[in-house]
Amino acid sequence: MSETYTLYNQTVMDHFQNPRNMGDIKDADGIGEVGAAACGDIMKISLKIKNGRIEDARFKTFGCGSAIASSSMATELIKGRTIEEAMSFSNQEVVDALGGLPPVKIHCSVLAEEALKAALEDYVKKHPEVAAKAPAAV
Amino acid sequence: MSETYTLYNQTVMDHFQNPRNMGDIKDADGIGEVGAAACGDIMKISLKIKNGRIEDARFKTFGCGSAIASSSMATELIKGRTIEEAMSFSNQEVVDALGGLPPVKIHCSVLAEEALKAALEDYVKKHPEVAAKAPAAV
Amino acid sequence: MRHVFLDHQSATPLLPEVFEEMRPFFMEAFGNPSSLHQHGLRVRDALKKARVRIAALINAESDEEIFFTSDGTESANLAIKGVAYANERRGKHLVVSATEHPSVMNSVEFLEKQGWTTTRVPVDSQGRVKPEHVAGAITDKTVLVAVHHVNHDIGTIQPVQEIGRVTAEKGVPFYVDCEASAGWLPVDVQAMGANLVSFSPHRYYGPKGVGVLYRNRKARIVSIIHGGVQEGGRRAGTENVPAIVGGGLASEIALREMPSRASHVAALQKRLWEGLKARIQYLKLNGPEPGPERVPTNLNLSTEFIEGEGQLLSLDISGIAVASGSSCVSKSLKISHVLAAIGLDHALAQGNIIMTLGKDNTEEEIDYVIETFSRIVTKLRAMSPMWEEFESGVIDSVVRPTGRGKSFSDHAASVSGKPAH
Amino acid sequence: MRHVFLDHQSATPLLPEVFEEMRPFFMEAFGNPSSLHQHGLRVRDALKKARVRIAALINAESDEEIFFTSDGTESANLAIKGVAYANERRGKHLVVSATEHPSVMNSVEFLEKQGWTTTRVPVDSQGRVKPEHVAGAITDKTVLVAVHHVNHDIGTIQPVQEIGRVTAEKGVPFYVDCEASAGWLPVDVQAMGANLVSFSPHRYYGPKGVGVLYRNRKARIVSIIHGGVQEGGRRAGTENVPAIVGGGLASEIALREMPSRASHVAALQKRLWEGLKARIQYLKLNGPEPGPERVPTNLNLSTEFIEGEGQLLSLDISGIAVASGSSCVSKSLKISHVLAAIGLDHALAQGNIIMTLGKDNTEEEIDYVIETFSRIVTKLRAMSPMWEEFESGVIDSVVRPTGRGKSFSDHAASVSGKPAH
Ligand SMILES: Cc1ncc(COP(=O)(O)O)c(C=O)c1O
Ligand SMILES: Cc1ncc(COP(=O)(O)O)c(C=O)c1O
Repeated sequence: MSETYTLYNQTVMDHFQNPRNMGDIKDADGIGEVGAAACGDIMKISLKIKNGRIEDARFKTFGCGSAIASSSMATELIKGRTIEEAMSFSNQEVVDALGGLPPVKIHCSVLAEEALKAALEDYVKKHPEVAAKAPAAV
Repeated sequence: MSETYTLYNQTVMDHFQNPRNMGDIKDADGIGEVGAAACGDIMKISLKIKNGRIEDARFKTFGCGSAIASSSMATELIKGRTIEEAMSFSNQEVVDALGGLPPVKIHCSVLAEEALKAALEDYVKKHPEVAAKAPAAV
Repeated sequence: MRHVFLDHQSATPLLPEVFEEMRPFFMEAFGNPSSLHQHGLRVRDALKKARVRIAALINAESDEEIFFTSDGTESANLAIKGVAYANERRGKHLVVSATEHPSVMNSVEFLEKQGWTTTRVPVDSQGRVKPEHVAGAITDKTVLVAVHHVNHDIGTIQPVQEIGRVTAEKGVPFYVDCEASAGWLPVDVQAMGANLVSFSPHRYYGPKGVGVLYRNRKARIVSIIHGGVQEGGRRAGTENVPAIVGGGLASEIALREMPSRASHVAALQKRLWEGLKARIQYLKLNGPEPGPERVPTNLNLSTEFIEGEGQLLSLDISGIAVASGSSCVSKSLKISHVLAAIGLDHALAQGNIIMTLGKDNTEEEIDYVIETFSRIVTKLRAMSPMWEEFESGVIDSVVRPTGRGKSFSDHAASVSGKPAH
Repeated sequence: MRHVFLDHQSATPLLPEVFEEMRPFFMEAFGNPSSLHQHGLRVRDALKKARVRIAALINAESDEEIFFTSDGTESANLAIKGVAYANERRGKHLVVSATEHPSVMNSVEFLEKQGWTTTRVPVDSQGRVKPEHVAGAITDKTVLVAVHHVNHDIGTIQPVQEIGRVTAEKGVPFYVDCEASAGWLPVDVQAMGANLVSFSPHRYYGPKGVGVLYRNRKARIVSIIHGGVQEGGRRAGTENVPAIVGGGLASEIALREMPSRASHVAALQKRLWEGLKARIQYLKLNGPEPGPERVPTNLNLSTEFIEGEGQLLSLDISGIAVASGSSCVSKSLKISHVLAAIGLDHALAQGNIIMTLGKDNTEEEIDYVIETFSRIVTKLRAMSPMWEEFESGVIDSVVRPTGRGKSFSDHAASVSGKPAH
């Protein structure tokens, strides 16, 4: 076979094969671990936050190719954002940045959003002063 | 295509293509015309009978290939037989002489037997003296 | 010996270019479209392409409306039973024309055993369904109307567009069996107002082993072959990839070549019918005259006073392949229900011969058929007691009555002791 | 790049000699077997030959017991529904094993909607059905027992001969789905005591587009695809002649080559399993150990702490084609019901990978797979939060429990808020 056929598009395949930000952050400021009841995937995102801004984000994922790509992309997208900006992060950004996901795999991007939100929540819980500033998102 | 494929065996095909005894007998001594309710075939057999023996037999058939072949074969078989012999003629003789018929076409041979019997009946009706000799078959 | 194939309703040879298109999918791209690896994904792409091509043939809005089955029969079963089962709670009444193909008729009979009721809309002597009769048959329990586009036996083109307007107005899904028209006549599912359409590429130089069901969102269907989630859950089972691929290309070619194929066969149809009519007396054309109401591929004839199988066999011996709707050629010993539905006299139904034309038939072939067939008719009539009885005035002709003698049917009933069926 | 095809359960490439056998039936002998002329009769002969060859593969008494359908799924549907509908008046109870293929399971579910009841006989942790459980499930309303020969997912060989004795004693028809065994293991319908058997030649280097149903006189069936009277009235629709012809030859070759094919794949199966086991920790073989209770083509593995689709994708990128029963690869997002039926921990079901061998796989390929797969597992585990949590003692291993930490499932349920399914 000369051509290559892939289940996901090139961007997704690239993020699956060469995931960005894979790993853990030592002394993370916020850690979120969530699971998808639908399929059993588990995603963990850890954040380094400085001056209200996400300095670093890392992920670990137990899940399918699109789950790994979604967490890789989500961590890429989120780095550098303020907490407030991150609070309104939506899975659609991941889908768009990945150039689309198969319909049955959209929930993987939702999981990435949830993991991120959980990590933020964790941070906010440890930093009540932030919660006071942005109560709506939590 | 090099080989020839036929619906019926060679004998049946031969009798269909080159029917023996096709036609009518002028001044026939007995004529039988019968129809198959099952499929609508019609068969007519006319006999020339001399000294209690079938001297000539002819057929005309409105029906499928196996009906035509059956009547051709039946007239062949019956020629030279005595009335008594002919009275016990059975369709199985036709089937055997034709080297077999497809199951769904056995009724064609039955029709040939019936046409022959009807012709004999016709003859006997006109010759009550024969009936007296062989009452069982009619 | 000359070989003339005049049974294109039963089979068409695969186009060489379609064969070439299929070839890699046997040994090289042999994957299963359900597989998530290279081998599966490659053939998945090929199925998609076939779907798009087939959607184009029938002017479907989207290739997602195309479902693959194993043949036209299965597609018809899926259309009928799939809709019936999906709408069981809404109602259990079906409307079908009286001359549908057995795949429709017998699906409906099966459902009747399970509690559905069916109205069979009669046809006129040309085999046409009247839209107003369809309208009259629809009740508030009707979940499907089925009327074929072209009749497989007698070539009648149905007023499907008008019927589509009726069903749209009544809000009842409309299923059109296009097996005898697709690839030969334009089939526009949108113009027809059809919600379901079935056909099979083997009727237009595509491969056997694949059927198509078009279904749009206005008709709910459930699966009838259960298992995996192939074909969007509408048809389980490993897809016949080479046949689907071939069906796609055959459809594309059929669409492109339709005008030339159609005019070619129409000219031959005219030549054949006029030649036979001129040479053979007591010959009847069943269904409409060649023209706008008849598919250009089909001639359905009744040769009076002789039976169909003998004609078919004799033609075959002369290298000419045809079909017949006579009871002798059917496995059930019954005449075609289509001939019964148009009220064809039993005598004529028995003498039935069906000639269906294809793109490769030639004028020379047609002339050979005319010549050969008239010779055969003469020979068979000489063997037939009916011809003799007609000539001697015992029975009369149905095709061209003389006013002398009784009817063939009466005569047949008297010699067989029972009326023929 | 190297290409290693280890998904023979989903597809096999057509044998070149089978392709050659099929070839004339596309363009030259393109007739319809229902036709009464040369073109039809020629292919009728070819179908007969295929039937005889297929009867030989499974030791059927007569080729008249062989019916052609479009695939293994349709054959399974016909076996189940055909028997159920034919015996409706006698009883409406079915007995099936819990690990039947979806084509059986979903046919049964469909019948349940129509008023049938079913007993699903459980399997043990190796996927084996106990004959006494089958015996216990049969009631006087039971019209069919269905137990497959070999499981499609985990390769378990069922004690069909013993079950056949049970059903014979009870006088209940016995249906054996042999799709995962035919062509690879001896299938002897008489020794099995099977009244119905289904399979498809595309599993052993035959073409797609044909399925087989064996049925002997002790099991009454009715048709489920209605229409013409093809296949002795048991399956309507134009026969897929080239595929049937190809299926016939593929069956003849499979029978002849079975001993060599089986011993070849058995050796590779052993090499692969032992190689993987030696290189990869926390790897579980699902189903019986390679040997007399497992089909020699199949290895079903669970790689703990990582999910199946990622393994499958990574293998594909390295040119290795495999399957997975993980929920992520299924269109329904559910793990294989077979893995659920053997009580496999959800954590392990998620990490499922299925490798199925074929006659053309080589030792070198197997060694490449072992090497590549262990590299991939290491990479994916490095990405997995579960591996990390196992290493840090938060959760425990199912494959080789340490006694430290909670179970993966508990952990998964706590992070997802719901138990996984
Ligand atoms: C009008 C019509 N419908 C359905 C069918 C059945 O299709 P298939 O032969 O592909 O099963 C036919 C077959 O000739 C047909 O003519
Ligand atoms: C055990 C079993 N039964 C039935 C089937 C369905 O057969 P097919 O794919 O030919 O439709 C399969 C398919 O793999 C199978 O493995």
